[in-house]
Amino acid sequence: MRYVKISPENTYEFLSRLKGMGTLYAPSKISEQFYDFQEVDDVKDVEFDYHRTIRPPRRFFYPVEETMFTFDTHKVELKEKLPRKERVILFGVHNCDIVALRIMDAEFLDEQPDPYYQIRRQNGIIIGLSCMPDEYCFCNVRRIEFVDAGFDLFFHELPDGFLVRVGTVTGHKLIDPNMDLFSEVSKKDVDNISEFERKKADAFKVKGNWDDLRYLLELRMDHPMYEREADKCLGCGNCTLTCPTCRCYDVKDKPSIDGRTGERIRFWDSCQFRTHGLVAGGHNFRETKQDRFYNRYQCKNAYCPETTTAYCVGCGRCTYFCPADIQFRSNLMEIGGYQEVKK
Amino acid sequence: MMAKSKKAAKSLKHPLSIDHIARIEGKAGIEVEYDGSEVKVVKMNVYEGPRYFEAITIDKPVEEAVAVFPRVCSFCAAAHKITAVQAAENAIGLKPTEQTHKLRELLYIGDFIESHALHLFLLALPDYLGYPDAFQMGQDHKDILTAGLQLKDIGADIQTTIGSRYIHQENVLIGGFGKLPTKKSLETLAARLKRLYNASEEALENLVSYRNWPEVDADRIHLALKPYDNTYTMLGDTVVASDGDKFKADAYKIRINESVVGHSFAKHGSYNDQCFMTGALSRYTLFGEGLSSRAKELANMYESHLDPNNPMSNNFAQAVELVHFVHRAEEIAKSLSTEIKPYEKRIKPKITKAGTGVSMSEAPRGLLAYTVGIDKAGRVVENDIITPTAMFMPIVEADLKRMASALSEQGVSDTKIIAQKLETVVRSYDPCVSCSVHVADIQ
Amino acid sequence: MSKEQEPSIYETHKCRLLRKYQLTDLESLFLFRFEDPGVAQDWRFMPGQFVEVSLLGLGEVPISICSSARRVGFFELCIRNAGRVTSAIHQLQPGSLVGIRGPYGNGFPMEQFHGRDLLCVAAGLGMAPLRSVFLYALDNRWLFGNITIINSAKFGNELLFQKELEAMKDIATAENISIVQTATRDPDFEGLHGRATVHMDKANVDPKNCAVAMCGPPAMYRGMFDYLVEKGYDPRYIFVTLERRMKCGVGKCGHCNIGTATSWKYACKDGPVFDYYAITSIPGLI
Amino acid sequence: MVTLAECLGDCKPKIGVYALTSCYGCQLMLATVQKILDIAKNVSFESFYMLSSESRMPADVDIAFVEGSVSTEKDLEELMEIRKHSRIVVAMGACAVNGGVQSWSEGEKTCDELHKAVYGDEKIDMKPLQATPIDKHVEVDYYIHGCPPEEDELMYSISTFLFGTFPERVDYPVCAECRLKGNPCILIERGAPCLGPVTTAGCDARCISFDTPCVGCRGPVPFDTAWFDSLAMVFKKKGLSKDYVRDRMRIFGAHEDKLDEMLDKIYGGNE
Repeated sequence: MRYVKISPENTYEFLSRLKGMGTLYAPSKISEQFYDFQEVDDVKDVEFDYHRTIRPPRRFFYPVEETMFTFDTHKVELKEKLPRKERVILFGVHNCDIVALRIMDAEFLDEQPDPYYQIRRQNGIIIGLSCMPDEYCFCNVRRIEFVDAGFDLFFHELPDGFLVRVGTVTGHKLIDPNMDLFSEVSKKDVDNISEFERKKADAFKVKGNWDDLRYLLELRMDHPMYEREADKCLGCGNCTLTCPTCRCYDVKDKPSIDGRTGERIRFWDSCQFRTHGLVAGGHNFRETKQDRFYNRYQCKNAYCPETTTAYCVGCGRCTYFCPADIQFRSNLMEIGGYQEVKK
Repeated sequence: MMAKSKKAAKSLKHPLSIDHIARIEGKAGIEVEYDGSEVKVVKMNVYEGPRYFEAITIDKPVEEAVAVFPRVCSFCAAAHKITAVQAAENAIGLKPTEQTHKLRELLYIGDFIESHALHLFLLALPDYLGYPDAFQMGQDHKDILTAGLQLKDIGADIQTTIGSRYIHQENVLIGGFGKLPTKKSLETLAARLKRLYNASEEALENLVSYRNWPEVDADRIHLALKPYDNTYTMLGDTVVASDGDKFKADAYKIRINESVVGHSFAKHGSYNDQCFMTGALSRYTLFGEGLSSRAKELANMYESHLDPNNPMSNNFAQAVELVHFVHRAEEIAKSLSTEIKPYEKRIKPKITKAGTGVSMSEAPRGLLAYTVGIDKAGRVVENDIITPTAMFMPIVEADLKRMASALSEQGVSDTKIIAQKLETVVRSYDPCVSCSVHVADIQ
Repeated sequence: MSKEQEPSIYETHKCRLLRKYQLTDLESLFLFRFEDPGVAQDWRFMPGQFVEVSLLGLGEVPISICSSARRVGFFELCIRNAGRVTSAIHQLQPGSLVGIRGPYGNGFPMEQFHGRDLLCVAAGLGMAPLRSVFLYALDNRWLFGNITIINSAKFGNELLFQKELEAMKDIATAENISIVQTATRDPDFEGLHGRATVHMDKANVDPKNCAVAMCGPPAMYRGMFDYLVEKGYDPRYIFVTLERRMKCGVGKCGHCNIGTATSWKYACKDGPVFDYYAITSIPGLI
Repeated sequence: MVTLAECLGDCKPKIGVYALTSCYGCQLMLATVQKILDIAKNVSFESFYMLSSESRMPADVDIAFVEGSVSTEKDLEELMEIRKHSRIVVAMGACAVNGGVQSWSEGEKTCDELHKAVYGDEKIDMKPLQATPIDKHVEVDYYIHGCPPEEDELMYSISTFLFGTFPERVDYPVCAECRLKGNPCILIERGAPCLGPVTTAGCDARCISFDTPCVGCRGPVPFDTAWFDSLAMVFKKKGLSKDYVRDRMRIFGAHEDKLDEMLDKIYGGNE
């Protein structure tokens, strides 16, 4: 792998140059406590020190709502409306979100590719950014606190800039014409990185891995946690909508007022909504709030071959953004019998 | 069918009844009683159901109550919201910032533009041009309808930009706003308003070919709120009457009363026990000097159409106001777009003691008064709302009687024509019937 | 990038409704033909698979195919009038065009059934996919041993394909085919009464060498599994098909997810046909 | 599920727009949608008093959009007539769907008490009734939430009828839309009394996007999926009193049967 180094000032210059290549999105502070990926207007607004964005990066490749087809009933024809090939550059993606995108890729591109996602993804550039976990993070027990693939460039924080890993040919192409901004990596830089990773490992509140969790989830299906926690649940779907790997969508026809044309759209759905398991005739396969709550715990912890562990990447969003303060990680620890690290 | 008459009377010996006046806000009818020789009584029956706003908000938190008050009416939701919020602020003893005041005024102007445009273009002009509704009018007069819809849109968009939507704005809170409009959105509004100067004159130009009906000419008292900056606007704290009197808004209860009448869920207002007029014509009559230059120029040109003694002139006064307010809104939006302090925080109300606050403002249809009293826990203990339509209801009936009597004397016997003429008189007041219902003192 | 020319997984084919035939108060049988001769020629499906039927402006609905897999260019759907799209389909007149995507799902592993007796057990709308299984067996009669079909419904007039099955009864006996039709809650029905389970003894098959295909409400499966295993049916040849909400049909939209953390499945892609072991080991399937 | 089957081809449905007791905001919304002229082209307004003198009551229509709550005997009579003369009845807006703000003191003060408080002992010829949603009196086919409803929803509903189908009722909360829009959560961040989690979606989190907590104008999420108890638990933790929470939830939810029971569960029966 190729490694280069960049200074803080040059990073801003590099970001400015990136802006010229497409639409650049980066984390930005949107309120006291929350961050979101926003289109970069002034590179100085880019937030390097953040934990999680309120909306997951998947929305850039799989928008909240998109038109799949347009139709005209007089012609009885569905016309596919594929997205335009627009270059989207995501800067500042944490490891958990990078793995999440790989999970999305596996679901949307492997086997039968989804054309909409595919076109957007092919035109996307992912630039990673290292991070220090907070009390909500548990990517380590999902064994993804360090990523080897899924990014074009990855920026590792150094005391005096960033060490940049180049992940793909696209990544090389981003670096090569801008070599005036980059320098060689020194031995000290490497020591700094390894120190950073050691600190990071220490910062997690949980240790080890949770590979056995899925079996325990199944063996403890009647655990009282479900009833207790589902009772708190607002059914608002925030946990799934902020989740970087949730991908359920619903499809709906939007007829227009002329009585003949319209659009077939798809939009993000949530398994926490009543209609998710509802079939014609009125039977609901996930009838109660608790059924729906339980379903998410199973789904998120199911085996995912792409990450070798689970569909949950431990980003902490579902807990951080839960208005009802339901602690996903603690609840899982209760099921798995795991303990927090004593400090 | 224009109106339903109970009997197709050939002479005026029979009573006449209009069940549902079309093209006004709310449900009201007209009943004309004859005693065989002359018109005795004309009643405007308001059978819009009561909603008891003053009673249901008692004992409720004042911040929730001010979210409920504007739901009195959709046409002038912003008017109710701003007036109620100001009354609540007075009760608490909270003084909003200059910027909040300016933004509220701009929002309020948005309400004026939208409400006037709707009334003039969609509800009134079809009368003058001889169509049952604006859709059919639009088939022959596309330009007029387009101008009307553009003005309605800008009025709505001003309210949406500042207040979150154009009916029942939630982003008008005690102490300020949740989020302020961006510089860019204000610039856009200013630019759009500038392009609408011509459209704003369209209604006036179309109305001037029609004359006021002399049948409803009569002396009358006008009441209007003195604009706070001596120009021409809807905010202020002193009421001026055309009889030379003036009084502080706080003391409105001494001068303006409401009483219950049997045929209406709307109460009837009076000023020193006389009926009076309020609305665009009253504002113009009392404060026309403060209009912006273009509006004043046009008003002077069409002076004969702006007769303070003829309610039909109210339409013309509204048309003049439309010109004025498009100009004024553009000015405010432009100045706000450079001066706005985007991070100015709303002043959170801290309620520690009981208090009562009064606020009056000029709604599109005239004077609107709110009294809100709260206890030290911030719960509403008393309130009083008097709406313009309730205030002018008695004079509408008086004018209807004048019209019916005159037609009777002229020997007009076609009930259809009479009905249409009576309806047009009502419409010239632009009454807001749902506003007028559910308002009175809590004893 | 070269892949872009491949047809989209959501590609819809135009199909013309040729014939509509009312089966019961709620269900009708619809015969469709592909408009595009090329598609008509190449389009194939397996019993147990389903298609997404699409009406412009209304949406899509998954329906299992109930005709013989042998017929090329044509297929039949038995549709219950139950929702937005299906009620509109019921209003369609012959000649109308609809959109069809698919076929989707795994279908019954018919080749594994070859050389065995066949037992089809249907309850209610479950007869629709099983008719396709049954017709496959008739089309390939020489590949199967004895065949029994048990068709049940709450009321006699709700029995799907009742007349069709009744009509072939005489020949059926000669062909070693047993047809059992029963109404569970209809005392006036002039036939058998009681649930399908009650009439299992009428199955003219050898449990040791029989393939079982079932479709009905999940409650039926539980009792049926116990019965079948007890009677010595080979669990490896017991299959059921499940119903779930399906929007995409290709394992993307997530609505038909089933199972638990160790075995997470999509009914549209991993199913809708599941074997005995899947059903009994994965909680939540039924 | 009543639909206009003939609309699968070309049709021009007859429409009536009626108001019972309300603020006329829903009609105003309908009258001022951007594409009102397109609507007027594709349907035939048989009755729309606010806009047209060519209105009748009742008119024989395919679809009746009814705004307002039943608040007088005349409202009730009119509603019955409307139902009789319409193939499809759509409850339009918070008053028709949830009883509206005029139901705020439902169960606390009787209609007579309210009447007396406002009108004193004076007699009025017309008989007022306790404000109720229209589905307490007649069968309602479809619902459009909101005070006022959103333009998109009105357009969507009318369009679906033109396609021979029907508008689907939203059954998830504003909270979800708010998140999708990327708004920061004001409930988490500063304990704002936001009713987003129990309020029917469809407004694209309009007010919260203005940093103003949801007042619940679109009414509680239907199909018993408004979890007042869970939200009350959150509010209680943030220090909000039962009275306050109850008053706020009842502005548009006073006719919700389960509200009090759910609040009692969290706050206890009598505080």
